[in-house]
Amino acid sequence: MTKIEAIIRLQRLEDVQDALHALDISGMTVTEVKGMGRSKGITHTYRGSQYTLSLTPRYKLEIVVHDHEVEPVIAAILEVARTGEVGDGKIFTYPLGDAIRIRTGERGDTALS
Amino acid sequence: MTKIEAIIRLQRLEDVQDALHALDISGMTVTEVKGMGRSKGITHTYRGSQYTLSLTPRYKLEIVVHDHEVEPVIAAILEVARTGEVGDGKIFTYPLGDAIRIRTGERGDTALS
Amino acid sequence: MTKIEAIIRLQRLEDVQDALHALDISGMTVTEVKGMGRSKGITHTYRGSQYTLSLTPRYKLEIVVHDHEVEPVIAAILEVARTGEVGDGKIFTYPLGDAIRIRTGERGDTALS
Amino acid sequence: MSAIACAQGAGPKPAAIDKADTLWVVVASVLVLLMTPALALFYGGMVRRKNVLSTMVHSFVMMGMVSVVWIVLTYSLSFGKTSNGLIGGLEFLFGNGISMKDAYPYTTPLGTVPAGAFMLFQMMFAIITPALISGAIAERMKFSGYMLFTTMWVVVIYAPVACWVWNPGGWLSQRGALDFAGGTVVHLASGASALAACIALGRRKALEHHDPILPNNLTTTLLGAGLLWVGWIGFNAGSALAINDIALSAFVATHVAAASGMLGWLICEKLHFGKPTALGAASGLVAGLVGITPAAGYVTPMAAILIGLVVGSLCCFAVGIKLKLKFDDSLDVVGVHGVGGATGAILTGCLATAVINPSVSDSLKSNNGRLGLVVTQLLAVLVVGVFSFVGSFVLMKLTQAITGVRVSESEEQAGLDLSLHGESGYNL
Amino acid sequence: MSAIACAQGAGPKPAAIDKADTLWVVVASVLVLLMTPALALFYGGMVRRKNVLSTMVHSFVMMGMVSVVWIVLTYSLSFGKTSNGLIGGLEFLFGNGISMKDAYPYTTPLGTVPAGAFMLFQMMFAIITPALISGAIAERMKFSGYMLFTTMWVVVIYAPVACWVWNPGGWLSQRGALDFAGGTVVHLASGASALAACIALGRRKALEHHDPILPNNLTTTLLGAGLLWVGWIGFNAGSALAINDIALSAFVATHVAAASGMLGWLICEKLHFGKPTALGAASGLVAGLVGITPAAGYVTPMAAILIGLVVGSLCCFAVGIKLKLKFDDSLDVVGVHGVGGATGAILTGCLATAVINPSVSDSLKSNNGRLGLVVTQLLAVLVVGVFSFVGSFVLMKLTQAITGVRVSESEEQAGLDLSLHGESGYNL
Amino acid sequence: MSAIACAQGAGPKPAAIDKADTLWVVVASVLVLLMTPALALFYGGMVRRKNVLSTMVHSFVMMGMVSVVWIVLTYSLSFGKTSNGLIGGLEFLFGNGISMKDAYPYTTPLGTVPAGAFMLFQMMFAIITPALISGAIAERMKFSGYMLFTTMWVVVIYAPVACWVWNPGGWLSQRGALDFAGGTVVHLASGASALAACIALGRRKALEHHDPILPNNLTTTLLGAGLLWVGWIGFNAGSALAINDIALSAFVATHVAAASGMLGWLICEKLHFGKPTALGAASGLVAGLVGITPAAGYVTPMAAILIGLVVGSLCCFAVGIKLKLKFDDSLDVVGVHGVGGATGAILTGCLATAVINPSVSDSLKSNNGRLGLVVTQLLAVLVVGVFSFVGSFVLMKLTQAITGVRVSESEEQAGLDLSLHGESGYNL
Ligand SMILES: Nc1ncnc2c1ncn2[C@@H]1O[C@H](COP(=O)(O)OP(=O)(O)O)[C@@H](O)[C@H]1O
Ligand SMILES: Nc1ncnc2c1ncn2[C@@H]1O[C@H](COP(=O)(O)OP(=O)(O)O)[C@@H](O)[C@H]1O
Ligand SMILES: Nc1ncnc2c1ncn2[C@@H]1O[C@H](COP(=O)(O)OP(=O)(O)O)[C@@H](O)[C@H]1O
Repeated sequence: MTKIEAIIRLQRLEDVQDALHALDISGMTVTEVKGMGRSKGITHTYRGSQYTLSLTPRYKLEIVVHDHEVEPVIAAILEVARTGEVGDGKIFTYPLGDAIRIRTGERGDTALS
Repeated sequence: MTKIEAIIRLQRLEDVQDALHALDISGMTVTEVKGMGRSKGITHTYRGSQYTLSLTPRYKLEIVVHDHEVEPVIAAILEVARTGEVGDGKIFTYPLGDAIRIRTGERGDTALS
Repeated sequence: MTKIEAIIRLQRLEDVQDALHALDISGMTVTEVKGMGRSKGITHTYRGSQYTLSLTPRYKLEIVVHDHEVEPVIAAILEVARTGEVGDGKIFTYPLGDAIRIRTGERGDTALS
Repeated sequence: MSAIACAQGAGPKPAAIDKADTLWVVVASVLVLLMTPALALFYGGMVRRKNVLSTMVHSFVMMGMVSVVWIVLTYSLSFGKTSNGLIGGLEFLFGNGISMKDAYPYTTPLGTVPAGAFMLFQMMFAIITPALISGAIAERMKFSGYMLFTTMWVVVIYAPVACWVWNPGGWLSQRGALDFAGGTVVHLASGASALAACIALGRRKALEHHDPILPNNLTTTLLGAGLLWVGWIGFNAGSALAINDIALSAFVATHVAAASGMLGWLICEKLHFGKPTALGAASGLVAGLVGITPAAGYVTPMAAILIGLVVGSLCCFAVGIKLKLKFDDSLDVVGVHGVGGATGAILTGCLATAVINPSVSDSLKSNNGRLGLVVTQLLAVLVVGVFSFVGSFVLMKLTQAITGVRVSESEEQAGLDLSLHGESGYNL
Repeated sequence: MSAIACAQGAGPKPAAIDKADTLWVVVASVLVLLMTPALALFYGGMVRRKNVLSTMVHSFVMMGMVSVVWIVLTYSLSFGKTSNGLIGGLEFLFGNGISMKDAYPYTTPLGTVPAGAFMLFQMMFAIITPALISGAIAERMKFSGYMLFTTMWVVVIYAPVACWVWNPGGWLSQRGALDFAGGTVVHLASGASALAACIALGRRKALEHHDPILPNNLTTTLLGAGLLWVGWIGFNAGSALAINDIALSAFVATHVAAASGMLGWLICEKLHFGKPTALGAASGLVAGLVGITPAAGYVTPMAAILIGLVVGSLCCFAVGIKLKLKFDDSLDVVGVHGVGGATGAILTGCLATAVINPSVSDSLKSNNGRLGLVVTQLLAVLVVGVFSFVGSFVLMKLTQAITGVRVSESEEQAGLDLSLHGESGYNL
Repeated sequence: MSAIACAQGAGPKPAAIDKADTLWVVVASVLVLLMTPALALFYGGMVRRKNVLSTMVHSFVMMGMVSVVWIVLTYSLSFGKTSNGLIGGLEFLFGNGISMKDAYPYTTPLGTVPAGAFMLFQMMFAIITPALISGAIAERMKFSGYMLFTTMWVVVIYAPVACWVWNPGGWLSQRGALDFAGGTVVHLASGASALAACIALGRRKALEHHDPILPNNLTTTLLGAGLLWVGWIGFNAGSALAINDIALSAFVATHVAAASGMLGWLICEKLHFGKPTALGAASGLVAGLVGITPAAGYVTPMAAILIGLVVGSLCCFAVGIKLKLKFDDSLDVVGVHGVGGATGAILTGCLATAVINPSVSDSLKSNNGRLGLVVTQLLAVLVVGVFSFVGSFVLMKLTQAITGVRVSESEEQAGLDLSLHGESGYNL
């Protein structure tokens, strides 16, 4: 099992959800995060002063999948989350130790399905 | 060392905290997240229109523990976070590279105790 | 590649950002989290009743770096995030499977630079 | 003695409608109207995030329900001609016979404002009183149950009490009990009813689990408190029913009592708990306003400051009673309106002076002096308190039998906003 | 027949300035002034978080722009002497000739309040009307385009319509059409213009993507609704332009219609959708207020309750029309102000009674009875509706040609607060 | 010349209490009362989340403290009979001798409102003035220090300045200086004191660390600004102390100056910084209101629009001064109230006209014409500014010695809400 962690633009969330459903992936955890990267940040005006916040809002998606699903999921995210402009985000993958479904106590791959 | 990541229902947080204290686990990091899973989501009414938000609020707990603590902690979470209905959440475990306590610079297992 | 996860005090964020820039690390993802640890929590007064919230607000920083950058980054965080009082937080490191830049599809180390 | 009567005591016997007096009652009605949205904010800010809308709706929906019931039925029950001093007649049903040109007919001598303006002013009081109770049952009551309970309440509890105290023929009014602007009718009645209602309803589940129950937005509560202060000027000074020296005295007294109520609460907090709080400032000013309500047009500015200080500090401690007695009065209606209203009513008996309001000398005379007056005030407190408590308890049981009173445990956990109304206060 | 005229019909012919009447118009002006910030809250709470400031600014900036334009130009166009009944003269340009001591000169008999007070009162109406429209174009209109459109709108649409209906020489006023406080001028005109504006502007991108569009803060919306109710008392009862029986009747009618509007909407929601909502309570009270606006000083309390119930329930369904017809009226200006204003105007024709307001008998007479009056009301609705719709559509096209009307897709996605104003509503 | 005096200049010499005038002063007092909660919102929304309650409490607690101090002591110091023109006598201590029936005794001819109403109206001014200062010291001052400083301030600074300008025997009043509603007493005095206070207190730590300091909730600030506008009508038009032509002129002037102040600020922002902001709209309207305060009852509508435009645009740039001069005036009290108040006072000298207010001709005469009047205005500005600045600086030093003025660095970092009050504004 592998955790896929994708940091994406706010407005791409619905599209990614749809893409995952198409792949029959139904589990995901979403976190509101702030990202520092190469994009230039957001400029706030406050009585004439201007503050540029280097941190821009992003969603972090965490999707734990069976190993054979990793590449299709990455491909799907790449397709719908890309705008081509700086700030599209990153995908990271991590090896998992174990997975347990709390409701049933099932462990391992069966906990995901 | 292992990171235990548990995604639980909002109302189970206090109970899990108590259970962890009983096991003498004092460190944990909690994040408000939104989960997509098999539970049906929340229906909002807005002037007659109804929107079902597929993402439901959950807490994500991250608990880094010594390896021998992994199973007791999982068992404790399973016990108190379970309602038996769809949406109870998942537990994932991950191998850790290293742990460092910022205050002292201690590394490895001693950073946790 | 390695993910460095640092849980720090709120007021240290700007300093850590500066320190990372000095090391030429430009990517980072920040999450608002609540930490349970050894620090005593925050006391709220509500019409004479006092509630101590055991969870205190913290920032969680996630920084994915090339392996040779791990130690310099840890050293930098240790330096600027330390106050010496209980509650300074922790740093954890995790091995990474892969990294992909969404904008270009680049994978592995080149996705980070 | 009712506010209507005192207004008359204030000057030469008036006979004709006075436009300035009328305008003052109209303006005061608008100010009191503002108090119910203000209460919605005051209460709404104090509950947990997941119940903010349900709590605010409790106040707002009283503006809907009571306004209609008032003009259809309860105005007549409160202010129709009463033979027994217990309940008014039915001559004003469906708004009939409420003149927009002539004064309310049953006071001697006649007032200077049209009956329609008087009816409006009183309507605003009838709206806010049951809304006050809602603070005690917040975060766990069914909406249907709340609607049924409050509808019965305004007919069965509020109308009689208003008749007793404010109808010129009401039995407490006849005994010379002093209640300038509603210390007993509004605050004590709602406080005692709140106690009955929250006992009947039971405690919130979160209390058993020792979950912290923290206010979702104290800026909202502060705003509500500020608007309550503003509206309360109309509530109290408007109760003079004329723009005269008594209205001015009531304004001064109301204002300085709110001020000293705030100071009293803050000082107690500082001394006793270590830190003065923003919620303490808001609560203290409301307590001061509650305390001065029965006294407003009868006392000197210095007496008003004293009332504010006493009631403000007392309520700061009274809100702790529920922790010991284990009833769950969510937003401290008992500790503030019950305790504050009763204290204010008794202090009115002690401090009312004919220097400010000539009608006080009548009350003193008919009660054989100061002690007799204080006893009468105590009697009014007791009767109104017991009647409201018992009556509300019965109404809650009745409601339970008809619609049920309490949401399910899972609805309570999910929050009433989503489970009862399908909404969420904030989507930030 | 205009509000001015009805005020006169109400009593013995007045000749001199009356201080109490003047004060009432001043106070009512302050109350109506409060309605625009209230509207900013009402609307602001309903949009998505990223557009809350841009939506609130739409209302606030009308307080800036219209106030200046009104005194410089449009007051004269609305209330200057009109020969043709279509548009006023230019004698009051730049505030010239508006007396602070003598009455507005063109009514017979003269009113009892100085022209300056009348001008202020009317100014507040002129401010809120274009602000109402902003609800339809929220979350996607350019700020420069909004400024240009609304500036032209108050000159080209509002001033003529106000002249027709409220100028004593206006052609609809002359025909005996009844509009006590602005059912056609304010609500129908803004509702019809809103429809034109949102059609011209197109739908929000989020609708195509089926993104949920949820209100950012309904506590703000509830507060706005509460303050609107308070301000509306000034709007309607102030339209009597005197503190008299008609003002009181208007106050009662306005208040109970708001109440029953709320109940009507909540009952429909409960029956039809399963849950009564907080936003429903807020929307229903506003709908009730819209519906009673043309009728306020002409109907009995029971008729007012009926109007509130009818309009409240009707609007509860009317806000669904946009989903079928696919126009994107963001905050339901058409469904509430358009439908509510038209319905209220027609119901006014049906329910207005000389018992409440003697001037109704003149209107009935000049229209050859009830049916004729209803036809005249329908005519007024039609003419004002069509004129506003067509005019606004043309103005939107003109604006598009000059400044553009719509933000770019990426600005819309980022939110108007950041992209147009460089700010964010909340940094919590 | 004081507002009291001008009110007298307005018509035939009045001798008896007038109910409509009294009611207007009562209503205006309620409106000004509303301004302090409004200020709490205006300021509260602009600070960082962690300081929102402490900032709001700064305003609220003035409603508590000043109200009591005013009636006990400072009303007498301000408006007691003054022999030297510097400070009033002690005859009104503890509220003694303030009649609810007869007029304030020291004006010739007597006013038409009871002294009690006048005292209330003035009390509301005394409450908001020190609350204004709190904007400059937000986010870092000790609460105990704040209480001590403001208590001394209202006695040592406010009372004398109010006496000089508004007591009929005050020396500036005697010299014919024009200040209709408090340009010098309220705005300049608070602005100059704010400068002294924030210099004495030092800069916020976050500024050294270049942390962005962003407003926690601009919807709160907008609401505050809207309510300030509404309340300010009472502030300025109420200063006529009668419902007459001057009150109406003041209403018109106040309203259009707020409008043009908003436009002025927005235009400058658009031209200079690229984007008009919501906070700019709010700030601009407040600046316009500040600027018109001394001028309100003396100028034509067109002059008022001019004052609004000038002050609105000026303040848009003036708030930048602090960045260059490195004083930390958290919420721009100096840039808005100091600069706006001074500019307004001087423009009053330039634009006041006897066409609007006959008393202006007296002032022109006693100052030997327009130039003399402007010089007198400059003198008033200078004297009040220097006195307030120096006095406040000394009081801050005194406070520092007694209770301390500044919280610890860790308290500042944790936020004043938690560290001083044990609360958090939002638990969302
Ligand atoms: N090294 C990294 N570690 C963690 N998060 C990162 C890293 N690099 C980028 N991110 C996240 O990805 C987001 C987008 O990255 P950015 O550099 O702006 O765009 P791009 O990948 O198109 O160059 C950032 O806002 C941040 O949240
Ligand atoms: N594959 C997954 N990857 C990441 N998070 C998941 C995954 N599956 C479930 N979750 C998280 O667990 C929560 C509960 O899962 P759900 O499927 O609703 O319940 P159950 O495990 O009882 O079937 C989800 O809301 C989501 O946050
Ligand atoms: N075992 C752990 N697992 C996950 N997070 C932890 C763990 N221990 C500490 N933390 C995080 O680190 C923060 C600081 O830890 P704390 O124990 O208070 O300080 P210190 O490390 O100085 O003893 C906590 O608030 C929590 O967020």
